[in-house]
Amino acid sequence: MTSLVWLIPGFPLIGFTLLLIFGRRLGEPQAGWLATATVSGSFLSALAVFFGLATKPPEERVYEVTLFEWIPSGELSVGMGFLADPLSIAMALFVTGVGALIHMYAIGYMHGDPKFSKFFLYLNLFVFAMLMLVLGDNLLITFLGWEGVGACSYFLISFWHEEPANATAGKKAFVTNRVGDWGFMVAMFLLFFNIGSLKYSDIFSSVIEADALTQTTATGIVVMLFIGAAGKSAQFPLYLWLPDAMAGPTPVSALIHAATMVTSGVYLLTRMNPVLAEAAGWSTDLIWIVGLFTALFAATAAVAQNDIKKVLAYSTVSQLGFMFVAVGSGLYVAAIFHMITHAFFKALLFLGAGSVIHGMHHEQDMRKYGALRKAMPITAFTFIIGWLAIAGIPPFSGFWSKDEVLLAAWNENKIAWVMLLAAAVMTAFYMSRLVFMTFFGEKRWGTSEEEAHDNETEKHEITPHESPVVMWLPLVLLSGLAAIAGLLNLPFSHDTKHLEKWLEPILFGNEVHVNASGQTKWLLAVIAIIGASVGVIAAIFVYLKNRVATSKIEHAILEDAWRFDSTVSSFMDGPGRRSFEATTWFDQNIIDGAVNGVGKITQRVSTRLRSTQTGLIRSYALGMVIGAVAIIAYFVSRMGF
Amino acid sequence: MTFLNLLAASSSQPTFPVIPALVLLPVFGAIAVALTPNARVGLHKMLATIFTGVTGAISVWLLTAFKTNSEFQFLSNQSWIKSLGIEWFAGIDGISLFLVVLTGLLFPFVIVAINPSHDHKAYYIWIQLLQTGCMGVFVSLDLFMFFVFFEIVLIPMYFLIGKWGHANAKYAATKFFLYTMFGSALMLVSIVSLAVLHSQNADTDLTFNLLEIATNPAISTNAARMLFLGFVIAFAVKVPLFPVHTWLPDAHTEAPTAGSVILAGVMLKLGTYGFIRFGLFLFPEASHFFAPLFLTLGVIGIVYGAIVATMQKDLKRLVAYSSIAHLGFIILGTFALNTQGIQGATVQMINHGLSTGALFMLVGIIYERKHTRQISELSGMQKSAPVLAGVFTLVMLSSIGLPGLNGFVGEFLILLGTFTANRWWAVVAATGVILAALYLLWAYQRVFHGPQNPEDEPTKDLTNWERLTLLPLIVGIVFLGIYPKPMLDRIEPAVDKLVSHIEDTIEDGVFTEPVPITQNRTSFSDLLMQTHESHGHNKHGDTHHGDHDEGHDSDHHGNENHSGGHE
Amino acid sequence: MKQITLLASQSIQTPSVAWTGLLPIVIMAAAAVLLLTICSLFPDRITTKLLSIYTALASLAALITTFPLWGKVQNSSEGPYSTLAGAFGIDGFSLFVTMLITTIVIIVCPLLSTFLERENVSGPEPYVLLLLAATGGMIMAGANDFIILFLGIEVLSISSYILVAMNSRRIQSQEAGLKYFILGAFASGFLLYGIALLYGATGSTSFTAIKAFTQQVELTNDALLLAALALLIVGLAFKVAAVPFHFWSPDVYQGSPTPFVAFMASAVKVSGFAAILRVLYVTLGEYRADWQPVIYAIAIATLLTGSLLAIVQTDLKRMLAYSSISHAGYLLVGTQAASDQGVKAVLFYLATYTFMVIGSFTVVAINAGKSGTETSLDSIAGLATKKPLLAISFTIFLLGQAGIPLTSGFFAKFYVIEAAIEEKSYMLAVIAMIAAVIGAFLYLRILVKIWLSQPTDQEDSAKLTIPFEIGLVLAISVVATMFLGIWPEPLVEMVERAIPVLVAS
Amino acid sequence: MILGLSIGPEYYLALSALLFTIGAGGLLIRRNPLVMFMCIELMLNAANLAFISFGKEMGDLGGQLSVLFVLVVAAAEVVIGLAIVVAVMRRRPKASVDEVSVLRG
Repeated sequence: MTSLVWLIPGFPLIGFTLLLIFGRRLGEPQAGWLATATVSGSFLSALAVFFGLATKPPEERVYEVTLFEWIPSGELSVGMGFLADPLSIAMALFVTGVGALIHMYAIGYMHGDPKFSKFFLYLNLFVFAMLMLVLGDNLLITFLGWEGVGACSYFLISFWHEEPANATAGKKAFVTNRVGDWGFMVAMFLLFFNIGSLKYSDIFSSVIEADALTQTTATGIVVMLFIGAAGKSAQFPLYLWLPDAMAGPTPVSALIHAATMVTSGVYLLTRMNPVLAEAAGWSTDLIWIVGLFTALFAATAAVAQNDIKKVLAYSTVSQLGFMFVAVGSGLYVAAIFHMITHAFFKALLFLGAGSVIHGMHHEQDMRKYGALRKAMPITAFTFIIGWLAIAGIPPFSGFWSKDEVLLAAWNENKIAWVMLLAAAVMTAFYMSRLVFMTFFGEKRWGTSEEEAHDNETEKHEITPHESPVVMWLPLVLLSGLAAIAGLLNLPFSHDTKHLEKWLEPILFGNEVHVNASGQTKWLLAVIAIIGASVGVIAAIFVYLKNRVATSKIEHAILEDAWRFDSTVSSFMDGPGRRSFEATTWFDQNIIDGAVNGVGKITQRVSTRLRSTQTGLIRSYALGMVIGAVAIIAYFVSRMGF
Repeated sequence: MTFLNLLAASSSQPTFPVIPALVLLPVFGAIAVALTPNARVGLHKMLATIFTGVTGAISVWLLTAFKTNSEFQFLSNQSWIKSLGIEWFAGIDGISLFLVVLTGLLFPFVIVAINPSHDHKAYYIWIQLLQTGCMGVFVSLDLFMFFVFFEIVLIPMYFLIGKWGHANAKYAATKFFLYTMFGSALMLVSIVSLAVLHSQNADTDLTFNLLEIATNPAISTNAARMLFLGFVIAFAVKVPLFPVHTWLPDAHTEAPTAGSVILAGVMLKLGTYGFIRFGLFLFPEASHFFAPLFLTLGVIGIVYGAIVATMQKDLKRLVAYSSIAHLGFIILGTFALNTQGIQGATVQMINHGLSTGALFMLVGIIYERKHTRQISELSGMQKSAPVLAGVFTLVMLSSIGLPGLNGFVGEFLILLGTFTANRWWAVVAATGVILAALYLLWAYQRVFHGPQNPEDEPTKDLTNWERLTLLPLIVGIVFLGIYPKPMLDRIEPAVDKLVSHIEDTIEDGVFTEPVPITQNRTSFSDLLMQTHESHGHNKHGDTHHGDHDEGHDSDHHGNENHSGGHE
Repeated sequence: MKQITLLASQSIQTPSVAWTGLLPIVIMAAAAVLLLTICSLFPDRITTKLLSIYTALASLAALITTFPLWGKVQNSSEGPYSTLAGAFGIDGFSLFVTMLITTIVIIVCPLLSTFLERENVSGPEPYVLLLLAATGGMIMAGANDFIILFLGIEVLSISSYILVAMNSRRIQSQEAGLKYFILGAFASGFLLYGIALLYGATGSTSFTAIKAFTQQVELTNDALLLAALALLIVGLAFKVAAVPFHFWSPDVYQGSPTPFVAFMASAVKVSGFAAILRVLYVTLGEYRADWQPVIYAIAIATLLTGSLLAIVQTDLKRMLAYSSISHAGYLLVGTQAASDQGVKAVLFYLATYTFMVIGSFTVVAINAGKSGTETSLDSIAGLATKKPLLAISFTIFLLGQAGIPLTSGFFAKFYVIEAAIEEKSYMLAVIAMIAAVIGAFLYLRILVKIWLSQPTDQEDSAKLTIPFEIGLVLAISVVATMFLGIWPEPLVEMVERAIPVLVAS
Repeated sequence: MILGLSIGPEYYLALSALLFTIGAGGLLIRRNPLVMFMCIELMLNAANLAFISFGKEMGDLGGQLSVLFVLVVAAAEVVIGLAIVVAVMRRRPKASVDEVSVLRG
């Protein structure tokens, strides 16, 4: 059954091809259903492969298949090969699962869009690329997927490209990702230079059994990989593209910018854990420190956003920060655990937000929401589950995974733990804020003052409505998952840690075990719960009871994410642009100028010389005489007397 | 290995003279066109298509007839000027094979796809003569013969640009002609000096035979270095390499679409091919000696070309500068002087031909529709011309070097090879990947995205004919991206031979090769051995390049503590 | 006193004359004289066409007579020989030059007839002078004695003075004549004084004797000889218009009737270099160490001046004049090599350049229209649209002169460079090639006018008619240029047999 | 003879050199074409003088023979030269070669 692995990316590819050829003719909604079907197909095959692996004893849970040799050159030989092992299949499962749901959702969301079929074309292509990323058996295939998802996210962010802002956002995303890709490439070069292969199995075997990497090299590789991961997974300072990426249609934000693509950085680092183990301590520390900072930074920004999707975007950045903390401190399982739960509840939240936006006729400003729970009950219900999950309220999934991550921070450094806890509290706070502003409180739409003197039709248009079944069904399913996903890895005993056991083979014993007693763990968990509830309660006071003026919290500088983005972009438009223009000027005037200068000089010399041709016989004769005298003079100098 | 048993080792000759056919068919085509009356435009095109098409067919047939080994094949040898030892000596090996195929296919493609604006007869004559010139360069194994073809291509190109070009064509054409002629002027002196010195030192009689001269070098190191420079200046101008590149933007901008496609597709490769075939093959020591210089220039070309491209206002000029960046990659790979580098460079030549050729086609199509190349005057074309936009996107991504498309294969191999030779250049060069995305996406956004300006009528999408003509390029772009193996396999032996030829001539083996690792290893015993020597390699490499391997032991120690902390 | 009686007592014995060897010269000279007499007897019977045919046939006859001689000279059993008491040598070199000059006369004749008609210059004189000039050139080629050489030069020069000034109606023609005459005479003054000093230094005017003297005697005081050498170089350099003795050529080329220019640019250069090679390389070869640097310097000056001045000209004839100066530079590069390879290269270059330059001037002459005065660069604008074939042939000549491969001009340059490099003068080779690039700009300027510009005057295009014989001339030149460019082997083999040698009587 | 001072060949040579220089110099200085032409004749005769004195010195007739040739050539040049000069100068009132400079540059 494991031999079906190539089917997993195969299905979406087929879907893509079909849509490429017949997409226009299929039209709406068949195109969407086709796409959903293909992704579901790959989900099923992923399940098949999963069971295929599960039936084997843990140490044999590796299946490699190479379809054909892709790039052979000298010692380098890269195959178009797939690797099915616990990690990759786990990724594949939730990518295809969540993917399928989001595809389905999109059928409703994209209803009536002129480029309906093209949307699903891109979506399928994305899923294909994402699956190449996770299933590739060597770094180059992963890179293929890596760049592929980047390209797809570019297409999808700038899907409504008539709006210049969307086009710019897409470009920004691609270019920023490329900065990370640079690190990825250099890391590959280092690996090939020292190991002579890019195949995971080769790398691991030579790193582990033969200690093929010096610590220096390993460190270099890790840093470079981290740059790559930071680019893709929106870590500081390369997170810049993600908030803007919300310009894309909401299903895209859910699939690409919450559930799947942005987590691939975490996947990559987890996958390369043997190399991380070889690297010098400071490099892994760098990872968790950056993660920690990002978590805090993004959380603060999320507090002050008014665009519902912006809030979720910053929260995604922040949650990714959590995952990097786990990876950096060697708790890979925690990272993957949080990645999966996050995939569920964040996808849920985005889709919920999408449903709201859909219901509110593409109004994204939360200040114009309020008391929507009556208007769209299902959305509200599912959304609340997602909220509790991310806020870290037990027994919802978010609590369990976040607890693991906090444990990781604790294990590294107590202050880190405190800061991360703070981030968690803020998470609870801003998510509660979102929920209250959207679903509770008094309604701020339709009959608000500024719209009072609008005509009736206006009002009726603004009336929110529940979304169609294709949209709420995924919400329901996802909410279920978000609620129970904690079962994957319950901390109570070793038997309940299914995920940890499952992932054991691919961690090569690099998983760090927290050296803390049971009591401490309990204590920490309790503190975490308290923190979460504090966040929620604070939000209640501010946004339901209105005890505190919101302006105290929502500073402009927070809304502008500490002005970092604007600073960078002003630098790019200012000095950056000017330096480029200077170079161009240099090219036109100095380099090309030199070329034309040679020509001009030649002309000038010629005209100068030309004046010797006076037309006067006697001056000609003089010239001859001078020549003759010169020659004679030369000979005189050689004469031997 | 002397030249004679090289000949003996070469593969069995096919029944008919392949190479003379390849080189001369277009000439006959030109003559045929010349003999037809001026009015019969259709007839001209038909004749040109037939003759170049047959050439293309033969070149494709070469792919099958070519035996995957390192020898020169299809050799054709004929004395030309006895007393000076000049001969018609031509052959094809893995390095030149695909360039020959590219030349064979691109010309009929251009002839079919693009019609000249006026003077059809002359156009078809010149373009066929141009094909002869390019073809001749790629097959020449005699220095004199090579120079003849290398120089003769100037004339047709000069007229193609000058006669069918845009407003400022005369200036551009003249600049192109003089600039490149200046380069080749020095090369002629070097060629003659090389032959003369070789005959004097090896006291044989005068010969211009490439294999003969290359396989028993008889020239002092310093002389070789001087001559090398004489050669490569010509190539550098032709490539063009920073800082002698400024003729290219002018030529590209002013040339007609067909001219640009051929210029980018084939003619720029004359230089890069010259670097590999003559620069490296004739002067291994010198090319190693000057490698740092050219690596630097290559890197500068990559970054600089990209930066300048970003700021261009003219779409065609932008593409021209992007080719400067791409060609920088080719130079980089060439002077990495190892298998991956040179193989990557060879692949990149083909890929650049496809991608940039296609880009110029598309720019031409846009110009046809909008009558402007100014980016500022174009906007929101994707709405009314989605297919055009889609094709443009694909080609653009291949030019950016997206994995799965052809552009990536070459670029990756080049960077990999360069990294093996000297890591820092590769690290810097890789930033070109970022910049490439920047300038192309920005241009794309300005041209295709955004709102359509209401006053001008919606852009006509690609006609079926245009789609048909673009199809081969697209197929090539995708196929070579997904399955480049057949090409790489055919190229590799020749490259390996060249590399070993270089390494043999360099006494101190300063090359740091990566450890050879067999695919899907089984036992760890051989792994241990290999990784030990890899350690040796690694140390050697690091100490040689003098980078961060100092205090390696203490670090290791610290590492143990660190990992101990977790247990 | 004593000597005189001694003289009286002797009976004068004349040296033996091998008439067969002199046949070409005799034919040309006799033809000239005969023509003069015929025309003075029947002044009004003879049309210019007849005259040109006569002249062509005469030189054809001379050409034919050289073939058996060539075979004889190349034949190992007989080989080159000298006559007139060793004053005149018949070897491959002299015969090669003779063939070249007679060929030139043959292809120049049609031009003459056409353009003399156009410029209303009637009478047999031009043809007579043409024949005599050719004779002079042939004498120069074979001269083995400085007095003979001097006579040859003067015969050539004096006839060409008149040819240049022939078109007495046009003021440019007169001016050209005057300049050419005064400067030419001035130059021959230098030459003659050089000969005199050389006679003083070596005691003879015979090449063989001088060569023998320089080989045997190790002069303690070579002042006289070197002074002589210097003056000889001046005198000969003037004939080939080498810088700084070139000033006359642009003015003369522009001023004089185009057919004569074609003749001068080819035949006069050929014979000039024939003389230079025989004197410097063969006779004074012992002193190459002294004269090589001088020629080296002159070559550089000539190359650069020629090409640099050419690119700023606006008159076609003047352009070609300067370009022919820079071509003289290439020939000097070959000369400077002072090796058999060099001589071969020079001869090859001369042979190929002849056709290109005659062809070019023919085109210019046709383009000049009825008036014959339209030689400005603009006058040729849009020639491609007016007369495509003419444009194509002109293009071929220009590309040939630019040294583009597959034209004879390229191989000529290649050959010269090769010779220079064999003698390790790399710098000179590089400069020569750079000059070629500068020169290329000139030819491109013309090509742009021909192909990429619109005709300035439409009505003039109708007047451009190409008579059959002119077409023939062009065809011959084109074929020669292309054929020798693609397949130079035959000519190469020929020049290899044309190394000059000195044979004592 | 009577005074017993003998004039050696070097004096003749010096004289001829002097003549040659005068000739060359004169050509550069004078404007009148006829005079310039005379200067040229002067140069030729300087050469003749050198020939004769050398011939005398070496007791060789070659020198004197050469002179004969030179004389003939000179005569021919006179004929042509005068013709051209007259033809050119007929139109120009003040006979100066400096006026003859249409062709230049």
